[in-house]
Amino acid sequence: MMDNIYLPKIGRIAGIEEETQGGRAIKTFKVEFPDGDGFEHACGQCAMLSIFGRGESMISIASSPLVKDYKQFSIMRMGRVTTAFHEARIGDLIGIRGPYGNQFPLDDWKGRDLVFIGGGVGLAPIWPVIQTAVARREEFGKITVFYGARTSRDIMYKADFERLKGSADVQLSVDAPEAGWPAYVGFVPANLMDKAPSPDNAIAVTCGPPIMIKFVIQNLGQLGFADEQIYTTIENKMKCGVGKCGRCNVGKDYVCVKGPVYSWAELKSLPQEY
Amino acid sequence: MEKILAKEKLRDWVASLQGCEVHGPAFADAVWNYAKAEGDIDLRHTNTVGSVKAFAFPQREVFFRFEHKRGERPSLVPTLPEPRPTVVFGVRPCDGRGMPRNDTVFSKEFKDPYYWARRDKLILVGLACIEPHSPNCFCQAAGGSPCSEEGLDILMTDLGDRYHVRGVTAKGIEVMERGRDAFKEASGGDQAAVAKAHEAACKEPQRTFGDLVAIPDAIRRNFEAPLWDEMARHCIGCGICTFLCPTCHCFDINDEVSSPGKGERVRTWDNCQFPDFTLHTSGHNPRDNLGMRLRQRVSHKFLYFVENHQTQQCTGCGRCISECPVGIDIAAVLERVSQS
Amino acid sequence: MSDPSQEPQKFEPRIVAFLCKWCSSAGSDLAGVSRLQYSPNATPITIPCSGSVSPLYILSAFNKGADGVLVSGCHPGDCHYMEGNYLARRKLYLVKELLQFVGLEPDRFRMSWVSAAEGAKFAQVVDGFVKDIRTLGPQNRLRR
Amino acid sequence: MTRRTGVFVCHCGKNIAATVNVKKVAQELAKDEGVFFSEDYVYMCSDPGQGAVIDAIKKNNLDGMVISCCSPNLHEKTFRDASELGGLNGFQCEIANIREQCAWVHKDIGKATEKALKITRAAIKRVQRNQPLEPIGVPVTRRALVVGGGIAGIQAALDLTDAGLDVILVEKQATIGGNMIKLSETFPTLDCSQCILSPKMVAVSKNPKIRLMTQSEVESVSGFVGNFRVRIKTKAQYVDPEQCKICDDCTAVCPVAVPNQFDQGLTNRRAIYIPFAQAIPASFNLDEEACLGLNPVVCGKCEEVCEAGAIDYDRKPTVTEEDVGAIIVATGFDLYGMDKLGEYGAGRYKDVLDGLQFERLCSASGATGGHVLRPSDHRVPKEVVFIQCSGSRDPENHCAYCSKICCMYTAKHATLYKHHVPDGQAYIFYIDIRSGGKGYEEFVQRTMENDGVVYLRGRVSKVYQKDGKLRVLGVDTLTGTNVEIDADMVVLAQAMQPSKGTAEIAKTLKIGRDKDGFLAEAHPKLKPVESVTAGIYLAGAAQGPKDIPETVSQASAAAGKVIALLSKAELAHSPAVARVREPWCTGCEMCVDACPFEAIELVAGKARVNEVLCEGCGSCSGVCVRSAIDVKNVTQLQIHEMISAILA
Amino acid sequence: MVNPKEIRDYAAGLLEQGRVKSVIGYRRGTAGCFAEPCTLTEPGEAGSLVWDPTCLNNLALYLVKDRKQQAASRTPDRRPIGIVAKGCDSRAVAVLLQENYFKREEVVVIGVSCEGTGVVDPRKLKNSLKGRSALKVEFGGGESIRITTRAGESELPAREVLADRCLECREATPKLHDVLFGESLAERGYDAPFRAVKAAEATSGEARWATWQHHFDRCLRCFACRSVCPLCYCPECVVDSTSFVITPQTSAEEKANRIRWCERSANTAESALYHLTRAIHLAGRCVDCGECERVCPVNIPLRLLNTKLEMEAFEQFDYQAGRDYDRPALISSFRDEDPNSFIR
Ligand SMILES: Cc1cc2nc3c(=O)[nH]c(=O)nc-3n(C[C@H](O)[C@H](O)[C@H](O)COP(=O)(O)OP(=O)(O)OC[C@H]3O[C@@H](n4cnc5c(N)ncnc54)[C@H](O)[C@@H]3O)c2cc1C
Ligand SMILES: Cc1cc2nc3c(=O)[nH]c(=O)nc-3n(C[C@H](O)[C@H](O)[C@H](O)COP(=O)(O)OP(=O)(O)OC[C@H]3O[C@@H](n4cnc5c(N)ncnc54)[C@H](O)[C@@H]3O)c2cc1C
Ligand code: SF4
Ligand code: SF4
Ligand code: SF4
Ligand code: SF4
Ligand code: SF4
Ligand code: SF4
Repeated sequence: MMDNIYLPKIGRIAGIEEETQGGRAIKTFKVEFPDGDGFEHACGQCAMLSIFGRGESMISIASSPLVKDYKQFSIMRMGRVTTAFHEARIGDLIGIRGPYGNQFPLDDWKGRDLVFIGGGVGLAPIWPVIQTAVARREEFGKITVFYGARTSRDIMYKADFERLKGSADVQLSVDAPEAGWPAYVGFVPANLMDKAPSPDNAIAVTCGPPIMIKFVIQNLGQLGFADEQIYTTIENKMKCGVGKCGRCNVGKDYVCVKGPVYSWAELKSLPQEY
Repeated sequence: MEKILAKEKLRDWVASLQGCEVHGPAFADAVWNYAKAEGDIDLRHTNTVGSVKAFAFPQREVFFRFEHKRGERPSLVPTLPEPRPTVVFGVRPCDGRGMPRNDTVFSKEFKDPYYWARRDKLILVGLACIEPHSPNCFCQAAGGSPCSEEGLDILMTDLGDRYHVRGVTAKGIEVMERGRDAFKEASGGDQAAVAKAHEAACKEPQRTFGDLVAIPDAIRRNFEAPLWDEMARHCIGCGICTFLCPTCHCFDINDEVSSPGKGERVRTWDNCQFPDFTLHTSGHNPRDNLGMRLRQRVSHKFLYFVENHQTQQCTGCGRCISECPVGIDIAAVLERVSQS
Repeated sequence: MSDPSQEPQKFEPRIVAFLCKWCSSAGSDLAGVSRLQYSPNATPITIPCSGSVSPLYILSAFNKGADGVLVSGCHPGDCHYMEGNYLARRKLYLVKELLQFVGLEPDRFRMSWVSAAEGAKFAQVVDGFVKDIRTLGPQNRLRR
Repeated sequence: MTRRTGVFVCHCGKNIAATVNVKKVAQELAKDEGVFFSEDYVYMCSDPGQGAVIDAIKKNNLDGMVISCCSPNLHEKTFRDASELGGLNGFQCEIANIREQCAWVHKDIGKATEKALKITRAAIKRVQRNQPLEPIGVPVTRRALVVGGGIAGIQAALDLTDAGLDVILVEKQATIGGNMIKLSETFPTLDCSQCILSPKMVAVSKNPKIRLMTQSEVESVSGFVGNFRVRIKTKAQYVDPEQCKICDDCTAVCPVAVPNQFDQGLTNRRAIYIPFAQAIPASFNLDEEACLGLNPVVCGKCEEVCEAGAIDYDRKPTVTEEDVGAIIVATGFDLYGMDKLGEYGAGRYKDVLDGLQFERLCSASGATGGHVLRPSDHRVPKEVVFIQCSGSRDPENHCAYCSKICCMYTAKHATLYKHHVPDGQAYIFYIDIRSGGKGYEEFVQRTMENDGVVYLRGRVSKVYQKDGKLRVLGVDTLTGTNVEIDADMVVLAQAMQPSKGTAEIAKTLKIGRDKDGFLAEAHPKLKPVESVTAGIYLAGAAQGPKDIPETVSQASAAAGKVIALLSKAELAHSPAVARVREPWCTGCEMCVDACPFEAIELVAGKARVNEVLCEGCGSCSGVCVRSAIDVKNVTQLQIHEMISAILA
Repeated sequence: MVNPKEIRDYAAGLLEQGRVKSVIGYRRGTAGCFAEPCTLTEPGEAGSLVWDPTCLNNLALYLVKDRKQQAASRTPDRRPIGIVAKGCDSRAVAVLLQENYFKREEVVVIGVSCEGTGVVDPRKLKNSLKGRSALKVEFGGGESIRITTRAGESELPAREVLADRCLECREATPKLHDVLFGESLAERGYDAPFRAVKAAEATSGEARWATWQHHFDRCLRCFACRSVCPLCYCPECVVDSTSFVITPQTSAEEKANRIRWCERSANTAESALYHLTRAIHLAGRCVDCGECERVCPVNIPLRLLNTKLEMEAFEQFDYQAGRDYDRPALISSFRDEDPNSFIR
């Protein structure tokens, strides 16, 4: 019999971490597979999460592929399904299907410097790459992580950042001036220009709000990064996740299958419909 | 296999198909559409309003039923259809050509079990178009023909008092076998008559637009041109064009709830002409105007699908032109694009 | 049929009753205080005024499987808000006509005027309504 | 959305628990979405019950509470207060009524339990989407308007000034005093009406805090409790009351005679007149309908003779705008029309009198100088028939209600008649005698026994004239015999009905009326002096038939309410008001037209709700096709979820 | 008979004098013989305007679309627009004015009287031509329509091919207009108003349900009927899930809690809910332009639902959409003598 691509597996919420608060709060969910039918994934891939009766949402798998016994998802409260997740309790059972999408070609980047630039919840899709790169630290050159949030309270993965500092150069920033904030104040693209990482033998990976991505890519260009050296993800509205329902379609690509990871060079050849 | 079926014998053939669901065109409510056939089938139809795609890709498909009480394990009951063999009569060649295109979509990367559960049981009996059915037919311009067998299991041709019936696929031949008593062997004269009829049919004037092969480039060239906005100016975004299209396949998935935690996950047709099709939850909409949506519809059919699958995703049935409430005309759009 | 409520002998009508807070809900309270016995099939939703009943409430209740919908408000001239029930009357007249026009059994939608003093009338309205709906059986026309 | 809801299901002793399986309800609900606490309890409204509410909220960190118990009319406030003590906003507590609407009216435990579940589920759905709300504070104008200058209005006005409030007293007629000033003596003590009322009228005219506006009517009112703005229209004051010396020179020259209403038409007066000697304001008045002089070519005599120069034909009506914080409506009663009582010969025969005419006949200041004489021939009537319930208690033909005071004033009339005509015979037709009231029953007994009045139980079928007498046909239902009396005079004890002015004012002020046209109180028992509109109160016969003591008590009660209301600097207005979802609103104005309180206006193409005017009726949301307007805490979303919960 | 040249000249004049930013009218389409809507911005384009029985669309829809565009635009252009309006189009403009959708001075109504005819029903036309297509459809004068096919020219009695809405039309001459072309005919020899509704009402409730169940079941839920309706201009339709208003202020809460009265599934119950709600929402607003019924690809007789309520509005409440545009809307007003006997 054919695999039923629309039938989710059952996942169990094993942990809930409040990352940020406010109108668009972010929570991180640890999801286990009580039936032992979990799947492997690669950095950058996503899964369709659902709460029965509320609907499905495509969410990036935020944990590293090296972590096998659970998957982690950081979900920003946006609408119907994401709100249902924010109302969920530990132990709740959910639907999960995947993994979907392509991956960051991490193996192709061996020996190169890696620059990660994230903003807001946009850190989630690139977090597994960061985690994996750090876990395989010796395979890569210099690792720099830029991350910016509105205020220090809006910073995700606070504890993990502390640990990360041992293996990577962490450049945090907040948009709004704050008393006692030790690091950069200003937008991420500006921080990037300020620190000016070298493009030589480097790969830049960015994800965040569209407006941030736009300026980050502009600035990377100014810093001398070639289009092929820049990677990002695009997150069009998705329903099926399996290249059929049509709404994530950009040019000839169904992003859920061909994306969400694109090099800037590839993206430039597609229509600007994302 | 080629046979001759006297018109009054159609009934017998249909009667032989016991155990199958038989559908055929019917004129009701002032429109032609497919309906379950009881006894006779009226094959005097112009093209049906709805396309044949709905037999494999119905407008509403329940994926599974769920029931989920807090603290309990959700029960998920998949509802894969188990249809009987379904024979559809009177399928026009344009609709026939639509099916292989849909097959591609529902197979590539991930195979869609719901589509295929129905599709595998579907037998399409085509009827060649001896004359065009609306001033908006353009199957030839779209790379097909009024007598195309592509996608059909059987092709019938009206020879006045009788039909010429050709079995195209094994499935089709089997269906003909079941009604073998109704058929006569086709004579050489019959074959000549069919060839002549087909030749004549192909000469009937139809809508045209520039060179099909040049169109992808023309679209690329005009991607940013203002012509899309101009052509789409009066579009009302109703999506009739895509709902009726034999190859449009976009859909939506929703949980329909009957009581808290209990309900069905349902697939319903959706389409790229609806304003919220691509609307992100944030409010950002990558295709937020009519021009972009028209461009998407046309590009998907004549550029992207060609890039991915080396053929157009339009078969020239002309429904989207005839049924568009405000006269938006894909042939005219293509013509303008080719010429700009 | 798997749903036991659908079997004729066990059929228990499911009725949504929109009661205005000032008259009809108070009237139903009075029925209670007077210990009048009536059918338990109508579940009340108290609303400020019959004028606040959007036609969607009624259509939606039928869509969700109500066998009958009752809207009850103050008598003309008695509306706590002066005019709300007049607005309701016109609007719901149209709803009633429309439902009837598409062929929903006319007895499935009822509107009544019940004042705070009419406990007995309230009981009688509900009983009468339930009785009528019992004869009609389950509502399957507009139901999901 | 609240996510941590608590539920209490009350047994109410056995009241609920006898028919609803409260334990089961509580247990089932514990499994519902968002319910974090669900228990049953024997008496929720008891102190420990309320304590349990507070505890449950605190212990479980609840943000919504549903008490499934009796009618919200009884304990909504109790439990909202308790919830507040637990740290919730009062609006985060909802009541599910499973007693009056369920346990008390059903017998089958299974079905009642099921219904109780549905009712409570719906309440849970509602509370889960309730917003915490704070009352809207509205500053008040410390000034009151009293409409109607009968005893009710007079008493209320005087009481208000005692509390230091300013009062505007608006009276339609040329003088205050209303109907009471026409009475001769008053039951049960038979003290003289004028003697007790005139001093109060003078007190009004002398009181600097009362602005008296006679010949005036309220034309429109806008605003809301604490802040009404009223427009008062005053007829042209052709005679300046300040200058009029009450010398009476003018009446002597006036050629016009019209029936005198003060004497119930028993006498005539001139077009220029003073209603009666003690009228307040003490001034002559010019009746513009009757006066010829407003067309000076025709007449103009009075202006010529007025030495004080008080008369000016060119005066125009004036309109005054005033701000007031509260309004008392005391527009009184009219007698049920004589024209509608043809069966008793009313309107046809001069000697068939209405109740007030008889008062005027008995009054020393009346038409006949205090002698009871037949209007037709000025002879002393020797046999008088009084007919009670003329127009009352007759739902088929007349008013359905009991006018309450007619038994008493008929007894009084008969007594007064006997005082005036000791050898006369009085007959009273009655249905029942209703003489509840201090000293009332004794009064009636005295009338029967001491004054030899003949009480005949039964209805009069017909009165007609025969041989200079009025033949009264009736039945005595006690003896079952037909009765025929040839009377000299017939006096009808007509029903009291709301005065014509009452209908008008109810429209202007947008306050409801009951089925008989009397002003509707907000609650028949608990809010008898409040109208349905906040800040508008009722007093006197306009609210229902009543006698003077009751009128005065209600007037004082209304004044008390106003004093209490206006004693605060700010008023609290219910915050459950309409809210516009602006992006959805297209400014079509349907809600504007539908709102009974004119609470919505368009601002920059969008509906905007004046929260202070909005009463939260939801008429707006009922008509908005776009669902762009909702009443807070009864939103369409909430109703949708409640419907789903009930039908799940 | 209306001379299209006069319309063209007038439209050109409006544009020339700068009185309007554009003129919405009809021009020859490419899809068969039917006219299509067009928006002229240059006087020179006015020559393309046509006026014949294939001018099906209710152009008031495009006033609505423009208004929406301007509202979304950072540089809104609220100069007046000219619109060619038949009786029904003009009634729609009137209701839009009543509902403050735009101001009177923002629209120049070029009224065109349908005189003795109206517009054809493409399905009736196709039928009476036995499935063949017309090349040209013109007014024949009086109450007839001239039709050209490949076989030649013929004249048909208008009654045979006119749209039902035109046969029952009560106001074939635009009442609200700035200029009027054509004669106003008080009487037209077609059907009495509400004929179809009355006929439907004469059947039994069971029969009516059978009919409507059949139709609701067939509905594709393409929402064309709603999209084409000039009075269904709500920013977010409460029953059609294809539009969704999100502003920067819309909270996650609001997005999560949007009421879905009606599921997207095209089945009898959901379609019934959709159509009944729409009918009620158009009570006293529907101007009977018949567009919803015309555009329905599966030919669901939607007009019946709307005209049923229009009939009630007219007979019970003396209210007529598009006529009584100076009164409060039908459902936000009432009279003491409104029907009461249905209430128990
Ligand atoms: C590749 C990819 C990766 C992503 N990764 C992340 C991530 O890591 N973290 C993250 O926070 N976000 C991520 N997103 C974004 C995320 O998918 C969206 O924010 C999310 O889907 C929003 O869903 P929602 O249910 O909250 O929004 P909504 O738009 O409210 O609803 C979702 C669905 O529910 C249906 N629906 C809406 N209203 C109703 C109703 N009233 N009744 C029934 N159904 C209704 C709609 O049809 C809709 O499809 C990612 C997106 C993509 C494409
Ligand atoms: C025949 C008879 C005998 C009675 N005898 C007794 C008795 O013996 N003992 C007893 O206790 N009671 C008796 N009553 C009852 C008594 O008269 C009433 O209780 C009392 O008069 C009620 O007073 P009121 O102020 O409410 O009304 P009213 O006296 O009617 O005063 C109302 C005032 O409001 C004015 N008004 C009306 N409309 C407007 C308007 N729109 N704007 C401004 N002003 C307006 C009127 O002009 C009038 O001055 C008797 C009643 C009748 C009919
Ligand atoms: S059918 Fe026509 S109007 Fe409707 S969406 Fe398609 S092109 Fe637009
Ligand atoms: S009825 Fe609705 S859309 Fe119209 S003005 Fe009021 S809130 Fe706005
Ligand atoms: S709820 Fe609406 S209609 Fe009622 S008073 Fe408030 S604004 Fe007016
Ligand atoms: S146009 Fe027809 S098919 Fe489409 S939604 Fe409307 S009724 Fe249904
Ligand atoms: S159906 Fe109702 S809500 Fe939807 S667009 Fe029409 S009027 Fe608006
Ligand atoms: S409902 Fe139909 S007929 Fe009525 S105005 Fe809208 S489109 Fe026209």
